[in-house]
Amino acid sequence: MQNTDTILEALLFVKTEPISRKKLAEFMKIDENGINKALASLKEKLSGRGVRIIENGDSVMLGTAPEASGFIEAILKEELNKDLGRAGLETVSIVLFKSPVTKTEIDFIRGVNSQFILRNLMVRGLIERVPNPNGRSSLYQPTFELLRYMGVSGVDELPDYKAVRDSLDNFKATTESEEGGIGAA
Amino acid sequence: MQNTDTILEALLFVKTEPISRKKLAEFMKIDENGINKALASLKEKLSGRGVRIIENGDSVMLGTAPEASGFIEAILKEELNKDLGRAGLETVSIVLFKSPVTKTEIDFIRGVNSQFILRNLMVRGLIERVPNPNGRSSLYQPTFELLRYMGVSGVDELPDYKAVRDSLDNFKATTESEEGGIGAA
Amino acid sequence: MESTYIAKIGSFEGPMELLLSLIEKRKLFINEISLSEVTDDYLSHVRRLNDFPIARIANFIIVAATLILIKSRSLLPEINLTEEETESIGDLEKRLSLYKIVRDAGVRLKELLAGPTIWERPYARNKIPIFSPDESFTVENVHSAIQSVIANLPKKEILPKVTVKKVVSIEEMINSITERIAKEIKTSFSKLSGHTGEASTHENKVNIIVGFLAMLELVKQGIILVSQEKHFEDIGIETNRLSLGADNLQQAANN
Repeated sequence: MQNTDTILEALLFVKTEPISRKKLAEFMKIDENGINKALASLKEKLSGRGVRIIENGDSVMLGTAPEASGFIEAILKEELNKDLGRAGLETVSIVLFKSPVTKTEIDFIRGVNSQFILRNLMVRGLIERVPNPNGRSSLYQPTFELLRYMGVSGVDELPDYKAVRDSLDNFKATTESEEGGIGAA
Repeated sequence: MQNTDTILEALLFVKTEPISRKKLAEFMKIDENGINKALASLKEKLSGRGVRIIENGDSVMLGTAPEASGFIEAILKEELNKDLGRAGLETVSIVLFKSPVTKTEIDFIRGVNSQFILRNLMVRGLIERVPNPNGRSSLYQPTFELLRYMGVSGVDELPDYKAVRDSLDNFKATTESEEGGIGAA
Repeated sequence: MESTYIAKIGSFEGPMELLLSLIEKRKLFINEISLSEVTDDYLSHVRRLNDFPIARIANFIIVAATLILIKSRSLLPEINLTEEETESIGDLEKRLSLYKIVRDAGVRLKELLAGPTIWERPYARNKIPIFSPDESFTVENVHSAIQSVIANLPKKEILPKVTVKKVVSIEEMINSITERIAKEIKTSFSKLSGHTGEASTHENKVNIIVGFLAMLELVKQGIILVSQEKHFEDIGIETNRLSLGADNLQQAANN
């Protein structure tokens, strides 16, 4: 019982949207009374901390302390203005030439994990995520705004579009046929 | 000053990705010494809580307490594939205990060309390549992802970290003078 | 029987793993003596690697060369090794010790990986994105970025030229060590003739050495395989202090 609020805090930390007490009770395998107790205890422990519980009717979620809002605005603003660097340019170029493309494909082509850079590009409205009709993993494509900004009306207007696309598709074919082999040094 | 760690916690909560002490200092308009103090104080406040600070080199981020791991898997409906295979494990072990380390050093110890396994681990986001301030060859280091997978909030929480690192360092003086020699298989 | 044996060798990722397993099977410590004791086992494993990708065979042969030196020295302590050869013996012991440390540490890492995970807070900003371009995102820059992405795509596993050079040079080394051994045997024969009572042990030793020389021939077959590798393309950027005669380079290039 002693660490129920610890687990509750961890659950609320990863759950980025409001969650009902009932659902919490289900996941934590305790009754709603237990959840209420844990919430009360967590609320107490969070007092004076940078993170706090926000309640809305039956649902709860974690949010930040109001006194931090100025700093948070600054950090969010920076996300919109910072130089995206080589990684940004590289990733955007792959999304443009191989659109629509999955994260796994982008990672394989770049040879590094693109999780954070994809996020940054999405936050800035340069690329967007669309559902994949053939699978679970989402597809990434350039936004209209990006194409317009670059002065092209479609990806096929990009220089060497066909040739570049072919090389990228070919690479996919080779890695797929050798998958499993690629890990064995 | 009293609420620096409150703001720090809020910033890390919102950021959801690793951030360097230097960046934090910029955002919080205090010096790095102030950041270190705030981190130490926050770390103390988080002890026994559902959230903790993970440190990797100069950067930090927030993560959940390992004891909540099972509940989170259930709520996120996600299970990580943490199988690295033997080659992966060997390579990751070298990177963790000898970081930052060059490919030549890794090849030297493993006796094989580690090109593919390194790429594979980078694609999975478990290790990353950073520029070498002293030379051409890149250096490899662990990522937050790798530490998180193992449930440790820093390399120093790895079993026998200091002892293993020391015993590897004992050979260092000699291997360094031979860089590019035998290991370049 | 044969096929299960091969499968067993195939499960060794690299030469260090094989070598360490041979030493540990005999419950030995890592040193020159134990390395010399497992040399025969190691070489007979390498002999069976012929069906494996050349790059893998090459890694095993490079280590085999050093083991041959170690074994030669244990059989004939009088044999003269060059400074570089002596150094490579010290290197191998060191590498194997390092390998053992990281492999043992890896076992504990595996346990950690099987345990609880620390989770990060997923990214979730449900705000509508504000279009904020980076001014470097021009058609021209994107085009040059994708060209470099393509140039950096990994090629199929091709044996680095330096490795081929190194393996080919091992053939030279084996020829030279064979010569040196033959010479040593002759001298020690003449030294020993006249000493009665030691003849049988001496004969025994000569037999061991002859068997060893036969083993060297087998390693050479592996070297031939490697030197026949056709795809010559440098994918490694490592430098290599190996010096090679122009003949060998030429020969390697022609194959």
